[in-house]
Amino acid sequence: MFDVQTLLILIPALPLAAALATAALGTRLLRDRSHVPVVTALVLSFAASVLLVFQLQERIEERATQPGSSQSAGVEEVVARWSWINVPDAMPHPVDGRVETPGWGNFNIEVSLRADPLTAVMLAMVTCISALVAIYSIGYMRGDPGYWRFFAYVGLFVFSMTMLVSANNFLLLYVFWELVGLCSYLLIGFWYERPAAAAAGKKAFLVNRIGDVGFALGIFLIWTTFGTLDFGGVFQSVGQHAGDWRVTAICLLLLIGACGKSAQFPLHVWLPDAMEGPTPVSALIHAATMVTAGVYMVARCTPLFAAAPDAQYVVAVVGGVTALLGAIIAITQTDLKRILAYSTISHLGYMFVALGTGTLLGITAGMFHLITHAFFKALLFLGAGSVMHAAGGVIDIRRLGGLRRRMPVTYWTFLAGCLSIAGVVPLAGFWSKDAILLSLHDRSGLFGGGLFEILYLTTLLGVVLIDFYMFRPFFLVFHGKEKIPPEAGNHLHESPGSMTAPLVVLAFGSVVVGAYFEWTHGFAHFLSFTPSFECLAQSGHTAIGTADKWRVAAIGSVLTAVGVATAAMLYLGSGKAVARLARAMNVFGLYSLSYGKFFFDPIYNAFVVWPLLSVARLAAWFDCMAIDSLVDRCGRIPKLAGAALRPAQNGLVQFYALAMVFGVLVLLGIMLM
Amino acid sequence: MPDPRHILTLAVLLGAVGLWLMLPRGGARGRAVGAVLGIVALGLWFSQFHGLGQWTADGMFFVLAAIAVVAAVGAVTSRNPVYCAIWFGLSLLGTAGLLLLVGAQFLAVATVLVYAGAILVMFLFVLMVAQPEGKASCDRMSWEAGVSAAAGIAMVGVLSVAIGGILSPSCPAMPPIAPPTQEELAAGVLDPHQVARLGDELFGRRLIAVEVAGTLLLAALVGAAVIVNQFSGRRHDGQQRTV
Amino acid sequence: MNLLLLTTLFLPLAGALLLGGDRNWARHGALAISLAVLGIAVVLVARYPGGTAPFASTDWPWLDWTAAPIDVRFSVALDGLSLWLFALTALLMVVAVLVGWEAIKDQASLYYRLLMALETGMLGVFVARDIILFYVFFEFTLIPLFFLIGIWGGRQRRWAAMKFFLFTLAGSVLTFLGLLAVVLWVYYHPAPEAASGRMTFSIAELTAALGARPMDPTMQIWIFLALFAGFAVKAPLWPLHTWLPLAHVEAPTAGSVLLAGVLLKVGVYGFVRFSLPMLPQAAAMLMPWLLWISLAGVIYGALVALAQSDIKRLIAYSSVSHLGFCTLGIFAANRLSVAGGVLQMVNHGLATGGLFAVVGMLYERFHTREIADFGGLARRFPRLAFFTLVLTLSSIALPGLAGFAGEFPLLVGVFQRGWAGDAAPHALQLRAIAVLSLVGVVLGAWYMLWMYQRVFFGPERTGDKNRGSGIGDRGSGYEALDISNPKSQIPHQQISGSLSPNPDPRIPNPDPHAAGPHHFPKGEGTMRDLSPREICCLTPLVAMIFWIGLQPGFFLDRMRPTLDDLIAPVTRACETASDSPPRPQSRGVFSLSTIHYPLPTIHYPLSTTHYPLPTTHYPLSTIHYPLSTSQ
Amino acid sequence: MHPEIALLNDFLLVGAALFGVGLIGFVSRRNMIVMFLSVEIMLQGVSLSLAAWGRFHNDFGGQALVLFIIAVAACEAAVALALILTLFHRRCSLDIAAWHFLREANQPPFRDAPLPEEPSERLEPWPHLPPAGARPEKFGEEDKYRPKV
Repeated sequence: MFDVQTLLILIPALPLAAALATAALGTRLLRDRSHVPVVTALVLSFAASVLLVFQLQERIEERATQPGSSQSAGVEEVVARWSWINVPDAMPHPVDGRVETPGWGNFNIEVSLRADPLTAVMLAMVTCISALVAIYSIGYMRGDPGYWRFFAYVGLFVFSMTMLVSANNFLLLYVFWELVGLCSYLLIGFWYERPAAAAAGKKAFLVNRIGDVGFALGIFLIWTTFGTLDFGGVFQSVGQHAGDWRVTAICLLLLIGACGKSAQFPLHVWLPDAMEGPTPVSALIHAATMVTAGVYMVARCTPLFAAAPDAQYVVAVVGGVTALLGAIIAITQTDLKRILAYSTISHLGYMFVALGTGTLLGITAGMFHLITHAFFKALLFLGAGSVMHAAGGVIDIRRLGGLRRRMPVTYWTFLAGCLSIAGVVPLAGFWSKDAILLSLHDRSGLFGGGLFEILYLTTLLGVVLIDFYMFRPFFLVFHGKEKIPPEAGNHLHESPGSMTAPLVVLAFGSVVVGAYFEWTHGFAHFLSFTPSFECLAQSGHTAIGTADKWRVAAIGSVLTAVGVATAAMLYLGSGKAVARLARAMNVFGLYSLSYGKFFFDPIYNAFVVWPLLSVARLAAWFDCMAIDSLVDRCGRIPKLAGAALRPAQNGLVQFYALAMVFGVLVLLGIMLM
Repeated sequence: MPDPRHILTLAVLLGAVGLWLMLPRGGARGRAVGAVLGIVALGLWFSQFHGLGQWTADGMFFVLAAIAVVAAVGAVTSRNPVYCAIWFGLSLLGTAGLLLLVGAQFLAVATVLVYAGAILVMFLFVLMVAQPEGKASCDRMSWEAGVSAAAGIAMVGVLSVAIGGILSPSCPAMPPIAPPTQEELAAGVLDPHQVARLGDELFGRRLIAVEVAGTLLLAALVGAAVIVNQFSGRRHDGQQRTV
Repeated sequence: MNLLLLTTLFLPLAGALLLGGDRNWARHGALAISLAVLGIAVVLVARYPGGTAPFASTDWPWLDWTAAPIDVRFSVALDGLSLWLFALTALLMVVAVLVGWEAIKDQASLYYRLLMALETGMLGVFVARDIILFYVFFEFTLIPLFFLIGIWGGRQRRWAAMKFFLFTLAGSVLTFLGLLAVVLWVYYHPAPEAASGRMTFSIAELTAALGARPMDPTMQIWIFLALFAGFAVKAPLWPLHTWLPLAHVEAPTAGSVLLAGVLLKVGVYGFVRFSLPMLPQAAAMLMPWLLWISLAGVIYGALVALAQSDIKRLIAYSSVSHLGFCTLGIFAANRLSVAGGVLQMVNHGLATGGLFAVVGMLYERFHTREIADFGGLARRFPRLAFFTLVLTLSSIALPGLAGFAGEFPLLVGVFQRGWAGDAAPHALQLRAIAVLSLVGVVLGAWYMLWMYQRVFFGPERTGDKNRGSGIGDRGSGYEALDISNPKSQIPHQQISGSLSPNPDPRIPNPDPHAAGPHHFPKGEGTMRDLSPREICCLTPLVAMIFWIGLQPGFFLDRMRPTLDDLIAPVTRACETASDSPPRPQSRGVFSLSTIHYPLPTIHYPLSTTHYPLPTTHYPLSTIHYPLSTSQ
Repeated sequence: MHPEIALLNDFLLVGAALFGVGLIGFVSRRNMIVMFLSVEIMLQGVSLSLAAWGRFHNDFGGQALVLFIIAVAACEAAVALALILTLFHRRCSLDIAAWHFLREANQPPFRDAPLPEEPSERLEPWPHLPPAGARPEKFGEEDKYRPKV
């Protein structure tokens, strides 16, 4: 019964059905039980996606046992539901001799899903995290008037995310790309009474839309270059367009879309503001699922990126810059959720760097980090949520302190998350970070390695910064003397069971997942069977020596230890050391630069928002004063013409008689000529 | 013999200046000089006439024409409206004479009888009734005397050029209509019983026109009565209202 | 079938003549009639066979005197292009009647009779297959709307009605001249085989004749410009759009719903029905200019909308922007863009019609349209917020809703026109246009969401008129963009002019407390959320939006055969234009040399047509002097 | 030159002269009655020409038309003079310029040139006729007739 096709449809259908049910019955019937349909749907769909993974695993083993079939033949299954738009041969055949893909020119968009290892992995991650977050938010959102609305939006979000991940053509990808943006808009602005939340929602949507413009232009260029928008058609015919400038342009445009969605360097300003939304939202959307859509899209389009090496360089550079930028800003922030937001930006930067290497090892490392990051970042966010929940909405780390004894579960799970993100040996973070470092080290050896050498070093610096900016809030909030903010009232106690359970599960996940995947080599092996990664497999290169592996791992661990130690030394002790360090850094303005978040918001305001608004006001003035008055003046022409003839009536009878005589004379004159 | 056109234009110009001088221009002097110029212009103008052959007819014609035109000028230029009316009467007599000369006997009598007798008298009555106290300013001034004089005389000049041009044999466009011979005239317009013939004509072919003229007169009568009664109720307040 | 079509035309006309009596009887009658027309429209749509043959056509001789060669026929029919606009009109009519249900109190029967007359005009325009009939309906729609705006409008209603009427009329006169020129040209240059003696006015025959024997390009350009004048005013293209915001702001809710929903489409419909098929070479040569104007409309409309402080005026300018998109698609003249353009027209009708209905409902409750007076409505009006959200998202082309289904193929088509293989003569400009058109999408999202945020989100406004709400980001200290339209603030006497807009002092201001500080009474009766009437007013629109969003194929398949025929000549003209060696691109992007200037070689088109009148010459000079012999 | 044509020529010229003089009178004089009188002169000019043409064409039509002109002139005189009387009573002045206010709103009013002061004689009252049927008072010294009309 559970063959791949039904599973593929079931996974998105369940959350959609739950969302619609909650929306319809939420206000009247379900009221405070409106979490039931969504949570059950998410758990079921998680189970379905795990089944899907196993189905694909079986198919891979079948493929491996059959002799003769080339190992690289990827496993994929396409389910076409109904045709959205079908405009046959909408485009004239290419003139300048470019080769034509089969089915060129018919703009035939079907709502079709595909299942291959990459999708299966993403589906599993998305559904797992969303199920846990849904359970967590039962406790967190209790008593909120919009309770049912929250779960309806979460259901809608998971539906769009699962469809996005399993879409089979670029247009469908774009459709759910924007739908996910819509859900994030709705969820960020969930408490719409707060103007900050509403403004943050709008800002998120607009910045995403700017990214989507790039994405749309990329899709248009794909359409005019390949004549079809279907993944299969495009990736097969990429080979013939290796050197073409269009492919590079496509890749760069897609990258802009990815930056918009995954909050990379130029378009990252919306993610910190998105923290205005409820914390489960931040955990689900702005840590694990939606922001990784960009990474998924770059991974999905690897054949395109492979055909355009310089685009890969750009991806790597953007990733590197963002990673460093996020890390530096995160150090000086005082709001725990903002720290986690910038840490997410930084980690996404690492994923982009990994994808930028363009080798199978790099891409699988990137995806591996995506999975592990989803776990421990969700864990950290939910931990922060539970602290916020307990402390009556205060999240400023300077006003909290020494909550260790009052919130033991949150403390230990938060510790596990911090260790994992820092990359301490047995935990998941270590393995994925190590994989990225390895892929970078390996890539720097290959052609054009210089750039990657620098990126390798910056990543190492990043490792230190991660430990520092994660353990700083950890020590401030949980250790030191107890500081309870007045908003918490006198009863600051551990969060209820429904909130701590997901924390524990996630903690377990972020500890075990990495090790499990690493030792069974399952993840990389499983992913390599994605059809779109075939082009990478051919460029086979020597396996990495075990010596390199150990060396890279050692360097990573040492730096982690250094980071943790400095954080402990500074923040466990008195605050004097911190003040002195801050003053020292501020000598050349680094501190204010970092604290002011590199002043991106004021820059964008001054160079983008304000000029546009003033142009708009000028246009409005121009419209009223120039064009409108021009039209009114045309209306006045008859009046002016009339005024020209008025003097003839001057009231003198004899003047009129004389005029008549003059007329007669003229007529006589003409007749006599 | 200078070109007839130059004489004509000279006559016209002199006539214009003369008339301008004679028109009432608010006490401006020069009426006499105007009169002299007018007479000279008239003389020059008459020189353009082609005589009728016998000197007696010519004489009669020129005298009557002179009377008509001079009286008309007098009617137009005199200060006192009553004098205008009387000059007009003289002009009517001159015209009646000319009509007789042409052979329209009934017309001449009708003009004198109806025109001079009835209409002129009615003018005098109205003048008497509508007589503002003291010297009315409107009689001592005229509006744009120069321009109107020029326009009027220009009209005369153009018409006379047209008449001269058309009737002269050299005019190509004029179809050669044979002027009526004396016999035809005697049988036609100058028939001794021409008045009876005129009567036949009027009540023969043009009966409808005569009836219409009759009703027109009736309508005018009723109209005049209504208009005049309109304000009869208000007493004449007698103050002198300025312009 | 054709009987059904005729009933849809004449039923409202009968309603217009007979609906009388008191307000209740009139509005229920109007609702019944519009529902009947909607029912028939649904049947017609269901029965539509697709293909290019006109469906449910009626063809009666109308003005064909035996002597004159004129052959004007009352011929109406549905085809791919007009099918959906016809259905949209029927649907919006029901919405319009429902929207004004409570608001219109004075002279209600006259109001509903004018609405019925307007419906006949609107339906007629889309189904007319004869030029004169088209023009009759084209003008017929103006009159009822003039009175609707003039009597039940806002403060500057008289000036708005006058301006709207004269502006459109001036344009349509030029259009009529252009159409007549076409008819005359075809009459005097009959295609070799179809030399019927009669001067045909039917659109199909004219298109066929011009297809067989096209006009010479210079003439085509002149006639295209004539047609352009009228249609550009109606579909507000950039420089000629100034009547739209005024007419919309001052029109009563039903008036602006119909004006935005249907009447703006008549202009674009005219372009597709007349300009493209009949004057292909002109369309091909003028394409860059037309695209620049449409693009200007898109970006300019969006920018000005961004600076508005009155909701209705903002939505009016958004209509300018969206119609700019439609014409962008139409003038790009390839399969995808025209299909997208026509579908976008339908979507715009649904979305903007709905938005105007919502603004009407807000106006009924708060008697103000200033965005600054609203705030945090979502809490007390959740249903209104939901409906407005769907309408707003559809108008900013969010995927899954109608806006996206129309806009995406349109943008792909425009992009394809510029970047696809064939090196069009002015490729550089087309490529620039294709890229810039996406700016409109971003700006669109900005002003709509910003409006939605200021009206529905944020703290619940207590009616005080503080205008300090932050711009864009949190409290960036940037003073709010409260530039309310300078024109409405200038005391009217200053704007002297024949169209002087001073509101008639005698008529008391219809809503006395509009001007005063608005009080946002708590919990009082009128402050309920949407009433059932208002819900069933908006639900059909939202349902259609979802249907078109999820299943656009259904709509596009029915349109495609007709649209293919209509734009085939233009695509051929573009190919021939691109085959001929592209003119040397002289200095600058906007080189005028790309369009060879028709002026010097202009021989006045009408001079070649010798008029059928007998040649009487009245030269004055040879008149015989009246003294000639007269018997 | 055929005598008939000469006769026609002369008569037409005289007609034209009368017409021109009448025209000048109508356009220049300010007194309404005199203006009307000049119109009558113009009519005379025309009737003279008509008579001449009637004779030239040997047709009574010309004379008939002159008769009709006389009829029309009579009617016209009646109605016009009645109108002039009403105008006079309305403004107490026969001056046509009194009616210059019937002009366009933005036109300047008509200003007369200043008249030199006429040596004003003493105004004698007009003889006062007592209403019919009443015995006239005794004639006083001052009830003399006005010396000059």
